[in-house]
Amino acid sequence: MFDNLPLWPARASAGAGNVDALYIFLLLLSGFMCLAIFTMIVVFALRYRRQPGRVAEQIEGSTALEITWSVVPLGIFMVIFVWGAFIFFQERTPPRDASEIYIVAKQWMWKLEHVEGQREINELHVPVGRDVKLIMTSQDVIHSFYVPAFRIKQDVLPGRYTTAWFRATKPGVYHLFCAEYCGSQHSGMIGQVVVMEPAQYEAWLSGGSSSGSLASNGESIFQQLGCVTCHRSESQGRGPNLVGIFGKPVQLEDGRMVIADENYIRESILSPSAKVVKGFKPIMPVFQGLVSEEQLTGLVAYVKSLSAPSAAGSKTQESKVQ
Amino acid sequence: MSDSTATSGHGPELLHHFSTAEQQRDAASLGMWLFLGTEIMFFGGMFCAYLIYRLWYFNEFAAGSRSLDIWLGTINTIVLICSSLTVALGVRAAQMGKRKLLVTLLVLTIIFGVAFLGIKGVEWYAKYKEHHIPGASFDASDLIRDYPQIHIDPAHEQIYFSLYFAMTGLHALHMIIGVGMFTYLLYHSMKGRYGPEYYTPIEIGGLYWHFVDVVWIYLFPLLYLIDRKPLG
Amino acid sequence: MSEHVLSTKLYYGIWIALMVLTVVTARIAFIDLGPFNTVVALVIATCKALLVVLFFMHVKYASEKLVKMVIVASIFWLLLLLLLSLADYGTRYARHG
Amino acid sequence: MATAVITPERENYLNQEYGIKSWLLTVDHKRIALLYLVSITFFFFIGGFFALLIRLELLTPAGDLVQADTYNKLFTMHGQVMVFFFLIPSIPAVLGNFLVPLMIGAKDLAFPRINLLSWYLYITAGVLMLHCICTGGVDTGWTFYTPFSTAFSNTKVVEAGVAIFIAGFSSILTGLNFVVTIHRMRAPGMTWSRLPLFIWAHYATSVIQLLGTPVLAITLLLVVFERVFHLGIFDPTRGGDPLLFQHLFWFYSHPAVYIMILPAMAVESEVVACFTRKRIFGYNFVAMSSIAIAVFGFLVWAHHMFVAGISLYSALIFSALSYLVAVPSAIKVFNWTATMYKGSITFTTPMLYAFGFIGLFTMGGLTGLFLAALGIDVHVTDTYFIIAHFHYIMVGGAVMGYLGGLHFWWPKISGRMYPEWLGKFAALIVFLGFNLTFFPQFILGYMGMPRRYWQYPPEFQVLNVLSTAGSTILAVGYVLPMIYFLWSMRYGKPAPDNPWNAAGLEWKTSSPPPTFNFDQPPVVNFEAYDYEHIPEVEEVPVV
Repeated sequence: MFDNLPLWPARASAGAGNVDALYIFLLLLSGFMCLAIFTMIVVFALRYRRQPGRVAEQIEGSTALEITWSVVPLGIFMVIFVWGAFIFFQERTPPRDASEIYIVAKQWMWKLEHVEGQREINELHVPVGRDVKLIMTSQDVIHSFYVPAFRIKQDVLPGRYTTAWFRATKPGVYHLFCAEYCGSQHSGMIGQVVVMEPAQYEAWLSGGSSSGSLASNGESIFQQLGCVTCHRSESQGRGPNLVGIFGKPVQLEDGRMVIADENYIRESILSPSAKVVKGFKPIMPVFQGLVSEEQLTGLVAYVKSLSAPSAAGSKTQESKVQ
Repeated sequence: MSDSTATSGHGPELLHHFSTAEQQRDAASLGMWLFLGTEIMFFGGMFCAYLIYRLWYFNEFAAGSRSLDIWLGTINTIVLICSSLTVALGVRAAQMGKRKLLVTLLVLTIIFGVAFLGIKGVEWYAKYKEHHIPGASFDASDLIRDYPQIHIDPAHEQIYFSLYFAMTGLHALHMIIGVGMFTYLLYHSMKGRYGPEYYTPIEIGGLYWHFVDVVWIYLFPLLYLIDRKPLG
Repeated sequence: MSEHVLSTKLYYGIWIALMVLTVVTARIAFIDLGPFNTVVALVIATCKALLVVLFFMHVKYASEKLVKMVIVASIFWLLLLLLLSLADYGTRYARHG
Repeated sequence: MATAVITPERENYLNQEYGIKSWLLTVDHKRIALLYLVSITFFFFIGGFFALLIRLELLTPAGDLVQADTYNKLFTMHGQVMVFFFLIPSIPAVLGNFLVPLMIGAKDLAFPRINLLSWYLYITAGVLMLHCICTGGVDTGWTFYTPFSTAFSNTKVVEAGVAIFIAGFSSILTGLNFVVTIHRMRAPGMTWSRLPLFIWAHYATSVIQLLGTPVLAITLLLVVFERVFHLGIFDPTRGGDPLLFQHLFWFYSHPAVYIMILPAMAVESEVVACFTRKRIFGYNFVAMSSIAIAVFGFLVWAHHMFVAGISLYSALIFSALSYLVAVPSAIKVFNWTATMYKGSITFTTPMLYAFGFIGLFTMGGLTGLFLAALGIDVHVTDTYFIIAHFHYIMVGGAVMGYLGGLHFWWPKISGRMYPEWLGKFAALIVFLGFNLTFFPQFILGYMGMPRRYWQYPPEFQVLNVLSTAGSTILAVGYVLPMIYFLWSMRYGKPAPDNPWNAAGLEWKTSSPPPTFNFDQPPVVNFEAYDYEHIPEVEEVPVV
């Protein structure tokens, strides 16, 4: 009902309402505090203005008052903290089955890739009601993916993946901003998020020029770079078997355990010796500088697809290798 | 000070705005201590970077540490400890008014300081010859060859050496300032300016010197002794 | 502050202790103590630093607490920097696990 | 005091010596304060000029006044000049320098020559910064975020970094001087519990300067080295972590906000006490809250990095700690308000600034609660909301405090009165102009307009126009005091020793004070804010 008031942007994601609720609570709280303090100041200033024959009354202070106005605000602050942390936790925990979109930011554009293979620039099409997880990296400086209507923002860093997620709730076209200063055309690094009804979205998806799914693209890169010669699906390969490893703990040569997430796969491609899997030798060549961010995205998507039991990618892999 | 007005009770070294010599000395000493506190945080920023990257890139840090000359490092530690001793004895000599002894000890301190810098220079030169100076000519292939048991990423090795040069370089800069400071103190000691009545400059100069020594006491294990145990 | 004039004997004692500790720490580094190599090296370094600060820098004999406060505050602030940074680095990738 | 009669010929720190040399080689803390006053005023107007250009550019959604690169340089240099060359030295180096020795009954700061050195360092840094500005400037944002600053920007990053590095040492030396002076130079009888709250706040400020600034210095040094030698410490393509830079940078740059605001709080306590004719309510709590701010201020830095890619858990820790630092700030506001209760309030110019300070600081502080709340911060960080928030603190708080303090002690500094009606008028203009400039930015921010945008979607225009309009009013409000202060130096009414009938040692010496501050070394046998024992004069002070 407040959508036409220019006090906040459109509320188009599942999380936006939560953020606004806390915001409104804080507005009311702050409004009340301001009102209370300003009223007191005005009343004191008028009531106790200098008048002939009246002298100021010296008051030393009051420990009880001091403790009150320290502890009570602290209590309120802790409520705000817990509330804010709760929202943050939701914002930072993508649902397990969220569909994924890979984003590569560069000076000064957004390149987005759907798992189905659609590529977009400065434009993101998503259907209403679907959980969407963004897996983002930058190929130069720090950027920040910001959609005010979704109340989400996440810095996009070079050299690693950061994630964000949302579930759009209202069809429309919304701003996509780069929120971290990134050079000359920082303010030109904007785009739009188009939220569509599921049926329209399917139409859009089938209409676009797709050159195969992200995972299958990744698979062909996997072949081209010769990864397949060592990473075979039987365990005798010189490199670890990649089927089913995504999201699982991996025992390392030096005894540590890591979870094979996107950042681990990324690091293992670019700088393989950093975390060597137990039982294998650090013989894999370094790919830092040899693969582009887009190729990496494909590779990561491919490795992930090997762990999804129903995904088409893993089947083709098995059939090819065996 | 041109504007020191000699009121009653003011000695020649007492600045006009202090009321007693003791107040002046306490102020100078506190000032130096606060400055050293600042210095801790100044090095602290690099210790923070060191800590993070040592956790991240332990292998490369270990290999880089092995490639340093532990003998020269130990000798330098000993040289600095000796210089700290001569400084401590120097303050004592000033307190007791032994001018000649003070001059001798200051000369010794300066010699130790210069020796430290010389040995450091030798180490740096060796690193230069080995192409271990970060930058375009950086090359870690010799380390990869020498320590086949350790997985080394050249980029991460360069971070170790960046921090090595930043930390030892900053420390050496402090040493150079210290040597300059002590040369100044030596000059005034020879002119007999310091004695039991007035030795504050020697004292706070000494505090600075000891501090630089303490920094090295930490830099030595952090840079040289990361991982020296026999390679399996 | 340091009106106290210490005996040369004490200074030489401290000096010998520092030399011994230096040699010990350099030797011990070659013995495999597992993760304790670093701990031992830092403990020895801290002992040495304490000797220098307490005796060479006369902190043990300083009449007032102020200097001690300055030292403690500086180290406390250094630890703030290190530990709160570690709060991030120590947990950055852990939540997937 | 020797005499209450004003004789213009009386020897004081201003007329004791004449000539450029007597100023450039002075070790008198009061003269150095004036050197600082002149130099920071210069940089204030440079920074202000950049600000006006920024606001003019944002009048229209299209980027039509300056080029994108020029705009990026404008906001970068606005930030760097204002933060490092105006706000951080403003109150400490001018009012603090002038007043700390006077308030504790000392003849000078503990290290007068280091004080002068610190001004020369400041000037060296300033000249370098000016050179950097004139030869092309820098476009990294005042935050120098890597890897943009180290590997991508092709502007004068090294020069700006070195300038700020040097300015940092100036700041460290000032802080060091204050701490030693407050510990060692107090007049007999001036116990810690008798110190004016101005001194307490400056003590806390100095602690931050001493322990925070070196970390910024080393960080900028590493950035410079990285840029020159391509080290890789902050460069992700070489294994470095750009977030490490942010950690180190904010370790200083968050507490730096308290370097700016604590001294303004210091001024606030003096002014409120004087013009309510009362001892500050809860002296101990106000004093301790300064120390608490200095300590807690170091525990919260990563709240600038909630969306930067730090771990979830550390975000929780830093968010919770951020609320901790809000408590001592709240304590101060409540205590100043309580001080007014049953006071005897006069509405002089400094008091108007004090009212403005409390109001704007309260709003700045309360919006800080929004930003510390993780869920909201994600949405509003890096938008105009944060711009509005920190301008409410730094301009609404620190600059209002600075101007209020300048008016309050101007009679002491210059020996002349400023025209009171003009002062009130300017205070009003500043207050109105400020709110018109920055209040719309809160709304802009929540609507989602990112900061550092050269062009923006048209729906944000209305609020931007309001903001630009406000900034021109604000500019008038800032130019006015400069004019009438200059005017008053020659034509102002000679000031009596204690024009406000105020408590405090600085009012017990002549206006302007003699070179060694007091004709007789003062002995303190009264409490701070001893208004009970200062009889009220019949007429309302100079209106």
